Amino acid sequence: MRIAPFWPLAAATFVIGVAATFYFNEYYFVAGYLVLQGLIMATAWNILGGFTGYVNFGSAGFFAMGAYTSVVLYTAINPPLFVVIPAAAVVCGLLGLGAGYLTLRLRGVYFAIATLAMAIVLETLMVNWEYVGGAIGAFIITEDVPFFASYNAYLFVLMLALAIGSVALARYLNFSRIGRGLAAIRDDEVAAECAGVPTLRLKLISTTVMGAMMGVAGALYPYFVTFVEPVSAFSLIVAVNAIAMPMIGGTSTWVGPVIGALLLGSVQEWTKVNISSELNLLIVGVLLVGFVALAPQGIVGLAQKFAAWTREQREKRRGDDSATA
Amino acid sequence: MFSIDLLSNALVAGLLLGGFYAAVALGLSIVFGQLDIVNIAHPAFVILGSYVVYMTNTALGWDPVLAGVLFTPLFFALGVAVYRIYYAGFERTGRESLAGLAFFFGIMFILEVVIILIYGVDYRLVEAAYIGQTLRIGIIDLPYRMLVPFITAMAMTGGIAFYLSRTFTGRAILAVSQDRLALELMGANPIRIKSLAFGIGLATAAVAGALLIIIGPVEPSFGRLYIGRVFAIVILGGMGSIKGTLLAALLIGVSESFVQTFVGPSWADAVAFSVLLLTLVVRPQGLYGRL
Amino acid sequence: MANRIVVDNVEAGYGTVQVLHGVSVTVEAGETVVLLGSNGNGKSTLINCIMGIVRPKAGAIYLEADGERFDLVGRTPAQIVDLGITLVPEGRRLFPALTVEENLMLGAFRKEARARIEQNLETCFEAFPPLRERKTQQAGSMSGGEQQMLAIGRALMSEPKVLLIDEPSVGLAPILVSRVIAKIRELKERRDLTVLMAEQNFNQAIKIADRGYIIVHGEIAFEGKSAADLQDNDMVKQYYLGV
Amino acid sequence: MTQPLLDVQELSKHFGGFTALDQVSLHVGKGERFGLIGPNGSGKTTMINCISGALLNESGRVLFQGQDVTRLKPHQRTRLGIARSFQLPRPFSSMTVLENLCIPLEYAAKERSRLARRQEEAMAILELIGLADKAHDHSGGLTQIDMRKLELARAMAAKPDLLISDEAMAGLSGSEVDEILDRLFTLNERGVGVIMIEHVMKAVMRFSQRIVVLDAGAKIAEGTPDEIVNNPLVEKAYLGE
Repeated sequence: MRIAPFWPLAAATFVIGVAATFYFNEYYFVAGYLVLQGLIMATAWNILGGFTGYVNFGSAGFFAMGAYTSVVLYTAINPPLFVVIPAAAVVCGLLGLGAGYLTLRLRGVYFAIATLAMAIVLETLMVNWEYVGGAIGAFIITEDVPFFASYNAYLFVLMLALAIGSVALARYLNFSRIGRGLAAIRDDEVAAECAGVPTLRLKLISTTVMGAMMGVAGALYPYFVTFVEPVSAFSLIVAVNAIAMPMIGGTSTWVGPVIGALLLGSVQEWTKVNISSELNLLIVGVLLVGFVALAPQGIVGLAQKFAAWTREQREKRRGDDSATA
Repeated sequence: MFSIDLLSNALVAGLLLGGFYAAVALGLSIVFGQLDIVNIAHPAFVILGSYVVYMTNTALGWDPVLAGVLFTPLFFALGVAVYRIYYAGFERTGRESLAGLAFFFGIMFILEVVIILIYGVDYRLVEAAYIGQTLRIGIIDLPYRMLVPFITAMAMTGGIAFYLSRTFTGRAILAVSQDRLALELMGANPIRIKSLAFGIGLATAAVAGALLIIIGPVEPSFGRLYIGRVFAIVILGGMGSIKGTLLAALLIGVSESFVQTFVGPSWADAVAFSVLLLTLVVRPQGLYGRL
Repeated sequence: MANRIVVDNVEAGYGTVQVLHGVSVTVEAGETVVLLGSNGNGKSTLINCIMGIVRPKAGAIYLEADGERFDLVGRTPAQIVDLGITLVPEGRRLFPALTVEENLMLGAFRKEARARIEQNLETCFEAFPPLRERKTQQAGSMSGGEQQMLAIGRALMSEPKVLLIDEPSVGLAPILVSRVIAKIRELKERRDLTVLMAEQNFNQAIKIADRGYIIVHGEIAFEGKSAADLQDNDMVKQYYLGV
Repeated sequence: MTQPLLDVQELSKHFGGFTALDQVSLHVGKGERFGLIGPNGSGKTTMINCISGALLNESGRVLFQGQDVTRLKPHQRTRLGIARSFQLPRPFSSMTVLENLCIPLEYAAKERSRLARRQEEAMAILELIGLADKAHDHSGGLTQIDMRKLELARAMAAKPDLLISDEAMAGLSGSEVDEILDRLFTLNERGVGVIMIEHVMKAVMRFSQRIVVLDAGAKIAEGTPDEIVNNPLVEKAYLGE
């Protein structure tokens, strides 16, 4: 599904986003930041889950390792963010590459469970690593940046740029030679291999890109919360959202996770403030279960069905008209 | 610090813990090991068991073990219902892998949040005369809060093993995932057998939940740590072999106890997950591999 | 007791592939009838139709027992087993991780069979002594011949009146094939069974056949009124090798 | 002597204690129509899995156009020119028929091409196979005969020199068998060597120039269809002793 000119739309979104930081109060870009974080995670998850057909339950692990890469760098040399972000991408990309090799031996549920196990093992490592604060956690002190209204506004704009970049990459993958190969793997790995698709290499690309993207989403997290400890960095809600958003939006194209993330993310931020943060979690769970059971193609699928239905109705009506005429 | 005293106590504590782990993994051993249903929400159902036991313990003063046993019919019915939904929504339409996983992932999450909405995130505990007391045999300490769960777990595991190998329905449960059609050719209805098995799987969660809250205070997100343990145990135990499950549970219990004693408590949680990862990569058929 | 199976003009297939194009077969009480023909011609599909595994698109299948007529189309395999029809499936389909004894006990799942379970187990071990020796061994770890015996034994545990056997020779060495075939005749006589057997091994199958049909391409190409009738037919080779 | 297209030398494969193939050799010439037959469980499927790379054999070698491909992965063999169809159709079910063909056209090709060019080529193959009118249908919803055709078409889209057709006719009606057979003859006329694995004897006998018979993992006969039909060993393998 191609939505009208992507790049102009992306540029406009970015400009509006930047402008908005000067007119709205702090709360909106804190909420906005979290929605965008979810969007990157969902987009990343979908590259493996939706395009390639491998379920990753360990998204929180990749996210947290991105965050901890920042913590390590901050503690060691406190480099600027444009160094931190690529570093997190590299670390988590390598982690993703490792997970990719798991696909050699593990399919389906076993792969999913292995990724979950991987996340918990990483969490324990961080809990026991004094350098990054262990179980207690580590503080990050941020400095004001020029031009932006506040540090959070700055992070919001950065996140917006990263989100647009991630979506653009997912969109590219979706429609490229690689994306077509991944779709073949998702449909039937054996048949894909026999059609000349180098399945292992493509799966490795898929897991690496997924890992790197999640690492990027996590890289700014320490600067956003200014305090990182394992329990919140490896939070299950990160993993659940990364799955729920694509499932709700629709997993077969790059658009689904974007729609799912914007929708679910906004609903979550709204309920968090207006009702309670527990209820917001309940909503995620209920929507996830509801969508996988009743609308497996997600919102995108529902929209396509609806479009097909209206087209049919219109044709039927036209048929009736010509019959009466 | 490496004394006989410490060593033997770590071993005994590990065995007691492992016995309890067997009770937690038992239901999953049936549901995942025998039926191939990836009920990742099983530990969440165990936590649900803990909270219903907590409720009757504080409100009515029921003994936790007794309460756990009394709740098994309710959990059984819940299990049958969950399986029917799963069957209608996923298994019958052949979407069990990706969508089915997400389904149970969502259920796990819902259970956790519902408990938080009702009871909050604080730790809860139960009261019984034996909790807090310790049986001492020589240099070995046997705290009742570990001993009672261990004995109950062994009784339950033995009972389930007996049921599976000695009754017609039990054997049918063992057979259903090996060859569904062949079972149908024996005159059994596979869907009925699977509903029963799933129900039994969840019924064990009520008892396991009671044992969990006897051992120590419980909070709603406790279940997550058990995901790795139960899957490690079931897979290491060879997918559905009760003997294998028990052995793997004891092994994990002892390993965790040793790591806790000699390395540090903060590393203990990773033991099961590391074992799981290793098993998956190196020997996916587990200790007692199914053919 | 008279048990007669009638397959009347059945059309069936999988998805959009039609495998059987109007097949009619009867098996009279106490007969051994064989379905012959090389693989992929529809023998198994026909057996699966009788057993309720495949639902025919057209035609009727029924069991006549003691003057009563039971329609088999639309019944589940479990219900058909309850009528006293049991299948020894192609490829044996044992429960590989269960022991020999557990496999046999599962054969007696049907309510009517549970009462005489000890007796039937004993008969089974008598007929197949190796099974007694390997009672506690995992079924999947046995040799092909032993597995085939177990599959037949398991089917007999349900006390069938009609026994359907699908390709008992597949994957067996020639010497074992003749042993299994001979065993089927022996059991048939001892238990007073009605047998319908699908088998690609022509020369072995006709050793025990009272009558037989050759199925080619989903149609009955030849109906032999007796074993001799089948044996002396010059067309057999043509049907098999497609010359 | 010219070098054969495919040269399988003393191939062996075991599964646990079971010998699926025991030192089997065979060769297929350029543009030859070759039949591989045998009773159930004789090792035919193992053989083609070893040729196409889905399984790795323990001993023996597979040479393709003189090159040793024994250790190559399936996709590498496909790129060299060995394509196969599957007995149970395995379409890329989220894609249209045309898109199914575009996968090998893109991935098995020796050089990159534009999408429009690939679609043209895919259409040409679909015309040949007789699926052109279904090009934009979803492959998951095809009828069985069309799925079989799609299997062949997708294998053709890899532009092979050797096509392995794995029971493309099982369960099809007489006229449908003739239809598929016609397509295979047409492909063969364009210089593609074909290995046909088939239970439908009439089809193999009509199609093949040369036939190899496997029984219990060993080669028991080799020759023209006439020779095979009159070979007592073959008769024994099929009719029993």
